[in-house]
Amino acid sequence: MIGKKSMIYVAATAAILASAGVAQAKTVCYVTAADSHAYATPANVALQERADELGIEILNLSQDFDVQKGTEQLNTCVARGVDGIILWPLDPQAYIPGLARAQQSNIPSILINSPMAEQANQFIKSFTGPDVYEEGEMAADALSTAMDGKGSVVIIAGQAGNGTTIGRVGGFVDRLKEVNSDIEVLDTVNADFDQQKALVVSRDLITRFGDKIMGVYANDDTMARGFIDAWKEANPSEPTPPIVGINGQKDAFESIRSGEMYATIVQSPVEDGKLAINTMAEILDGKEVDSRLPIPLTVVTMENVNSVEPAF
Amino acid sequence: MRQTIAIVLQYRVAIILALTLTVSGLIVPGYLSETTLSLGLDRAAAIGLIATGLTVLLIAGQIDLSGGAIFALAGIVSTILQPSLGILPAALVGVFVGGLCGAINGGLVVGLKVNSLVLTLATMLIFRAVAHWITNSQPVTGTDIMFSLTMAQIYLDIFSIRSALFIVCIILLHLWLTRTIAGRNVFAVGSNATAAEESGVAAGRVVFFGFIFAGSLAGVAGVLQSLVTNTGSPVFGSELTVAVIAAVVVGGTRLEGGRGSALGTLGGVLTMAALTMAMEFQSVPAYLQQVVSGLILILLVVLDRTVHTRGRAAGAIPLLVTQNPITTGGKP
Amino acid sequence: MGKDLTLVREEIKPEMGSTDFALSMKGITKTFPGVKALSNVNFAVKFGTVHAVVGENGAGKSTLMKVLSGSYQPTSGTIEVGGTEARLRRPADAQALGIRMVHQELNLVPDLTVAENIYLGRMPGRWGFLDKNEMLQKATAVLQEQETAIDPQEILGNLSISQQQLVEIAKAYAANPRIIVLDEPTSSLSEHETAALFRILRKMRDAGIAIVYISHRLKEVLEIADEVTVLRDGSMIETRPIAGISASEMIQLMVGREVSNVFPKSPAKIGEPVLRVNSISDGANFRDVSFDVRAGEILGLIGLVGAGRTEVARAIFGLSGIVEGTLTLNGKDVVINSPAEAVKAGIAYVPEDRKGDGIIPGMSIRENISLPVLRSLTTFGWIRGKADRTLADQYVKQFSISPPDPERRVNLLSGGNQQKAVIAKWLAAKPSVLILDEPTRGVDVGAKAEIHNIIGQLVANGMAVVMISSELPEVLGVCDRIVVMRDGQASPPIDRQDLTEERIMALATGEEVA
Amino acid sequence: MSEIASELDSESSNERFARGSRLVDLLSKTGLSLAILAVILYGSFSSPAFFTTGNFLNILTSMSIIGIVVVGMTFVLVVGGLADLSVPATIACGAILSLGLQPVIGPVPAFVVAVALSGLIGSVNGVLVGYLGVNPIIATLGIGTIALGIVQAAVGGVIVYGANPESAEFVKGRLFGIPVVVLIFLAVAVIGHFILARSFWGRWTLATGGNYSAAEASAVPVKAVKAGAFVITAVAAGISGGLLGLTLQSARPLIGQGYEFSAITAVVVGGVSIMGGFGSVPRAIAGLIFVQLLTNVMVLDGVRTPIQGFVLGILIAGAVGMDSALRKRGVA
Repeated sequence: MIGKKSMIYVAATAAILASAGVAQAKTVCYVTAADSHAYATPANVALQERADELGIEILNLSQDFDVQKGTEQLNTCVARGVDGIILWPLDPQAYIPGLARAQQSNIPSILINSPMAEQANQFIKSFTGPDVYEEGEMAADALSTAMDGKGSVVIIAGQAGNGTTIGRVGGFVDRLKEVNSDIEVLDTVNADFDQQKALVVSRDLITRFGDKIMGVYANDDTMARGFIDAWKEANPSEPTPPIVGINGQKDAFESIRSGEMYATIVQSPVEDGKLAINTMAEILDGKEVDSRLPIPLTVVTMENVNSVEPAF
Repeated sequence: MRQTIAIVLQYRVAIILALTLTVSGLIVPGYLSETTLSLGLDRAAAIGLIATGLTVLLIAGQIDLSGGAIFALAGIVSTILQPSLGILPAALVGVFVGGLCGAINGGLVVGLKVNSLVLTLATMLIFRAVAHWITNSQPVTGTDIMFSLTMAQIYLDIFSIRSALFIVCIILLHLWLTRTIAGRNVFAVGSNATAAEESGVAAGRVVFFGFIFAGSLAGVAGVLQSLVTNTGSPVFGSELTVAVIAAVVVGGTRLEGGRGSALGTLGGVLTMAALTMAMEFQSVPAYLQQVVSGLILILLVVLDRTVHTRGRAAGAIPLLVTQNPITTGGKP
Repeated sequence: MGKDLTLVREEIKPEMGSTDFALSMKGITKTFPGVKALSNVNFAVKFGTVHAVVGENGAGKSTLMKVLSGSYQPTSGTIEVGGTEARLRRPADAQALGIRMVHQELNLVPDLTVAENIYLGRMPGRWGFLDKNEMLQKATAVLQEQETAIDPQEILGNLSISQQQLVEIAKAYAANPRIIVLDEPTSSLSEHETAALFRILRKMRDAGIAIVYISHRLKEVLEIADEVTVLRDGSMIETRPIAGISASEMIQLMVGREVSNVFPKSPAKIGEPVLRVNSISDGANFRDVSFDVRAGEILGLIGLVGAGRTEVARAIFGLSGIVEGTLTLNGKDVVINSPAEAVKAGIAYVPEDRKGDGIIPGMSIRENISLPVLRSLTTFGWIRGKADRTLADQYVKQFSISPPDPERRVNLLSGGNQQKAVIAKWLAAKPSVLILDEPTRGVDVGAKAEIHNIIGQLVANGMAVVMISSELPEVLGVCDRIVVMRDGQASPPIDRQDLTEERIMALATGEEVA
Repeated sequence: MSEIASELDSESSNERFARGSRLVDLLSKTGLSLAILAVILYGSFSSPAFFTTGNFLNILTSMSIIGIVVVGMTFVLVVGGLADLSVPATIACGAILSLGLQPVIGPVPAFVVAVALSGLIGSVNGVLVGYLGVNPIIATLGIGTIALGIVQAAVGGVIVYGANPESAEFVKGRLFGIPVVVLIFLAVAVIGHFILARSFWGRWTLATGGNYSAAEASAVPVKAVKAGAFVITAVAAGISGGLLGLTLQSARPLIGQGYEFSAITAVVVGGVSIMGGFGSVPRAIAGLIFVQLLTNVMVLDGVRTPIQGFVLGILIAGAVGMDSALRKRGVA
C-alpha cells in the first residue's frame, strides 16, 4: 500500500517537474521526411543544432518517406501540446486536416523544404525552403545552355507522386515549353532518388536510346551519379553527355570538375534547416514572418565550381 | 499457480497494453490525457481497420499482403469520383473497389488453390500499379477540404469518425466471431480446412468471403484516409502492411490460422499505437522505435510458442487410459 | 439416459422407403486413366446391421468408400440409398442423405471445442447466431451416451488421440446418420476402448443404423460384424454372413491363396546383450523402464496405445529427451541427444507413421535410402554419386523392392514397398540395434510375410531387434522375449513360452485374470 | 494392379509431390525456357538495341546483385521456410558495415565483417524459426526491423559513404571482359547450386522441406538445416549488400528495400515450390533471368514503370497458378 502511494508521489513530482521544464523551454515538433537521407540528414542536424543554440527543444519525428505516417504524426504533435510545428510535407494536400487541428489548438505551423497546395496556406504561418519548381526551371535553363537549345534528353525523376519530384519535373518541362525550346524529352523514368535504381534504369536508357541521349536531367545528384556509372560501363571511352543534377553534393562538384557532369543546383540543407527553425523562433517570439521564405539557389558549373561551397 | 499463469496468458494483450500505458504515463509527461487518448485512437484507426479485416483472414489461415495497396487504390477511386458522384457515393464506390480487390484475391486463392502469401504479393504489385496508372503517379485532390476538416473533428472529446468506426467494427467482429455459426466456421477452416470441408463447411467460400471482408475494410480505411486528407495518393499505405501484421500478431492471433480474437487485435493495435506515441513524445529516433516494436513482436511470439508447445506436451500425457471411464468400465 | 437419447436423435428407422437395404451399390466400376480401381462391384448393406469390408491394401476398399462418400464419381454403376437412386457428386450430397464417414486419419478441428467439433457444419442457431446452450446440451448427451467423460467444452487439441477418435465417432453419430462408415476405427484405441466402441456400435445398430466397418483386424470383424464383404483386386469376391466364416477363410478369400504361416520364425543364435536400458524416464510419458536386448534376438515391446511404447523408442533414438536413467550399448554407457548421435552409436528406428515419419515423398528411393548415412557417402561434403547409387541398388535388390528402379519417387510405391524402403534406409546405417515401430501396420498380408522374412534374416546375422506391435499373434509368433508396458511402466522381459494372449492383455491392462 | 491403385492413393494424399509424371516435370521445366526464348525473340524484333552484347551484359550486371540474394532465398523456400523478409535489413547491414568499417579496419576486413554480421542476423532468424518454431514471416519481419534499427543506431542514423575508391574500382571493373560483380554472382550461384544439388547439406535441405518429421527421424539435424537456410540467405544478402555499397560508394538504411519481394518473385517464377521440398538454384535463376529479360524488354519498349509492376504481378500470379494447375494435372 505504502509502495503504491509513494509511487504516486514520485509520479506527481515527476509530472510537476516535467511540466515546469516545458513551461520554460519551448518545444517544437519537427516532422521530418526521414532520418537517413543524403539531404534530409544534414538538414535535420542543422535544425537541431540551431535549436540548441536558441534553447528550443525539438521533438523529432521521422516520416520515413511515408505520407500516411506523417499525417498521423501531426496527431502526436498536437497531443503533446507543443509550441510549434515544422512540417516537411511529402504531399501537397494530405496534411491539411492535421495542420487545421494544430491551428485549432493554437499551435503555429510552418513548412520546410517542400511546398503544399494553396488550400494549406490558411493553416501555416510560412513556408521556408527551396522552390523545387524554380529548381526545375533553372535546370532547364542550364541544360539548354549546354545543348545550345536543341537535341534530345532523358529525365531521371525521383519517386513518383512525391512533391519534390512533381515540382522539379514540372518546372523543367514547363520551362522548356515556355521558351519554345527545341529540346525533346525522350523519356521520364522514376528512380526514387536512389543511386542503385538510377544505375539500373540508366543502363536500360542507354541501351534503348544510345546516341540519342544528348543530355540528362536528374532530379538529384545521387541519381546523376547512377547515370554516370552506367555510362562509364557502357562507353568507357566516350565522354558523358551534359548532365544536370540538383542538390550540390560534394561528389557532384568533383564530377563537374572532371567534366562528367555539366551543372548542379546548390540547395543547402544546412540553410534549409536553419531557416526553418529561425523562422519558428521568430513566430514563438510573437513576431510576424513572411509567408514565403526561400533559401538561395545557385547554379554551379565548371566556371564557378571552385568558388561555391558544396551543400553537403 | 498454473491457473494464474493461464489467466495472465489469456489476458496478456490487455496486461501489456496496461503496462505500456502505466510506464509511459509515469515516464512521459502529459501522456495520460484526453487529447492523447483521442488523437492516439484516431491515429490507430487506419491500421486498426485494416487489422480488423486481416484478423478474420489470419484466423482462416490465410494472409493478405495487398492491404496497403487496396488502401491506396480505394482512396484514389473515392477521390477521383468525387466531382462526378458527390462525396458519399464516391466513398461507397471506393469501399466497393476494396471489396472487389478482395474478391480478386479470394477468387484467385480459392480458384487456383495457391498460397495466399505469394498470390497477394502479386496482387499487391498489381493493385499498386493500377493506383499509379490511373493517377499518373500524381496525388489526386478531393473537392471539399471542409469535409475533410469535419472528418478530422474529435467528437465527445474522444472519437473521431474513423476511430469510432474502428471501435464499432472491432466490437461487431468480436460478436460475429464468438457468437455466430459463420464465425465459428472461420476458426474451423483455419484450424483444419479439410476436416471443415468434410463436415459440410464450405471452406472455399469462407476463405473467399474472408478476403472480401479484408479487402472491404482496407477499402474503408483507405477511403477514410482520403476523406480525412482530401487526397488520394498512389504511395499511401506502402508501409502499412508490416505494421498491420505486427499489430494483429501482437494481439494474439496466430499466423497459421485457427486462433485469434477481435478484442486481441484491438489490444494489439492500441498497444502499438500507445507505444509509438510514447516514444514519439520522447523524441526517440525512428530506428530505435523500430527496435522496440520489433522486440515486442518477437518476444510475444516466442512466449506464445514456448507456452503453446508446453501445453501440447501436457495434453499428450497418456493419463487418459487410466482416467477414461471407458477403460474403467464406465465407472468414474 | 433414455430421455437424453430422445433429445439427441429422432427415431430413424421408419419411412426409409420400402426396402430393408440402407445402401445398395450395383455394378460400380471406377477407372482412373489406365487403371481399373473397381470393376463391377455390388455391395449392399441392410438397416440395423454391421457390415464389415475386408481386403488387402489396394483391393479397392478406399476407392469404394470414396465413391460412397461422394469424393469420387463412379465411372459406371448405380447407388441406391434407402431404396432411392442417389447421385453423389460431392461429400455434402452424401451427408445430406445421411451417410457419415469416420476416417482413419482424424478429421477434426483442433482449435475448436469438442462440442463445436461434434456439430461442425450443422451448429444449431437462429438467424446465423449460434445457440451455445443447445449445442452444449446436445453434445453432452451424445457423449454420455457413448459413456465417455470427455468435457464438451474442452478444446479438442488438448485431448489424447484416442479421445479424439471417440469424438470423431460421436460426431458421426450425432449427425443422425442412416449409414455410418468406419475406416479402421480401432487403430488408436486400447482393448477397453475398443470394447466400449463395440457397445456403442451395437447400440447404433439396434437403433436401425447401417454400419459399414472396414478393418484389418479380423478378430474384431468376427466379433462385431453381422455380414462381411471381401474385396480383392477391385472386385467383390464374396459377401457372407459372419456366422459361417472363419478368420482363415477370410484371409484365403482376401489373398486368393492359402497362407500357410503368417508369422515365420527363423531361429537365430542369441548372443550377448547389445543394448541395455537402465531405468529411464522422460518425466512425462514413461518412468523407470528397464530391459535389455541381445544379439540375434527379437524383443517385443507391447502395451495399449498410450502406454508409452513409442515414447520409449523415440527417447532411445534421441527424438525426445531422457530425464533419468542411462543406456548401455555394447557394454559402454552412451548419451544420445539426437537421432544423428543414435545413428552414430548404432541404433536405428523405423517409425510407426510411415507417411508422416518414414518417407520423404518427393525424393527417389535412392535418396531416401541414403539419407541417414549421407555423411559417410561424402568427400569434403560432396556426395559421391557412385557410392550413393551402389547403396540404393544393393537394397532394392536385396529387399526386392518393386519396381526395381532406385530413381523412382518413393511415394509412387505401394505401402509394403515403401515400408521396405524405410527399413532399407536404416539397414544402410548398419545398426547393431534396430527398433521397429509397428512395421507391418497397414501392410497387406503378402508384404507382411516379406517383412517378417527380412527381420528374420537380420537377427540371423546377429542384429538385435526391438519390435513394437499391437498385434498379439504377431508378437507371440515373432518375438523371443516380450516387455509389456502399462501406464508408462514396463514389465521385465518375459520369455515367449511363458506368455499367452490372455496373459499379455492382463499385464497390459493391469487386470489379473483369475 | 494393387500397386497402381495405391499409387493413386498416395498421389492424392501427397498433392504437392504429385508431380509424378515425367511429362509434367518436363513441361514445367521447358515451360520457363520456352518463355525465356519467347521474350528474347520478341525483344529482338521489337527493339534493335535488345539483341546486343552490351544489353545482355547490362542485364547480367543488373541481375547480379539481386541474383546473389535469389540463390540464398532458394534455400529458404526449399527448406519450407516460406520466405525471408529480413533481406532488406541484411542488405543494408552488409552495405552500411562494409563501407562504415573501411576507415577503421580496411576494405577487405570490413567486407568480411559485414558479411559475417549479416550471417549473425540470419542465425538469429534461424534460431527463431528452426529451433523455436516461430512462423518465418513474423520472425524475419521482426528480426529485420530490429537489425536495421541497431545498424542505424550504430552509425547514428545517417548515410555512410565509402572511403576506399580502389575497392569501388575493383567491384565496378572487369575481369576477362566480364564485370566483376557478374563473376561474383556466377561464383555464388555455382556454389549454391552444388551445395543444394550435390552436397549432403543440400540433400538434407530438400529432405527437411519434403517431410520434416521423416527427415528428423532419418537422423537429419532438421532444426539446424532449417536454421541454416536462413543463415545462407543472410550471408548471400550480406555479400549482395556489401557489393551494392561498394558499387554505389554510399549506403543508407533503405538501400535493400524491395529486394525481398524481387527475390521471392524470381524464385517463385522459377517454379520452386513455396511449400518446400522441391526446387533448384538453376530454376530460380531461370526465373530471375525471365523476370529481368521481361523488365528489360518493357523498358526498351518504353513501358511505364507502373505497368511494369502490373506485368510483374500478373507474372507471379500466373506462375503460382500454373504450378498449381500442373500439379492438379499430375494427379489426374
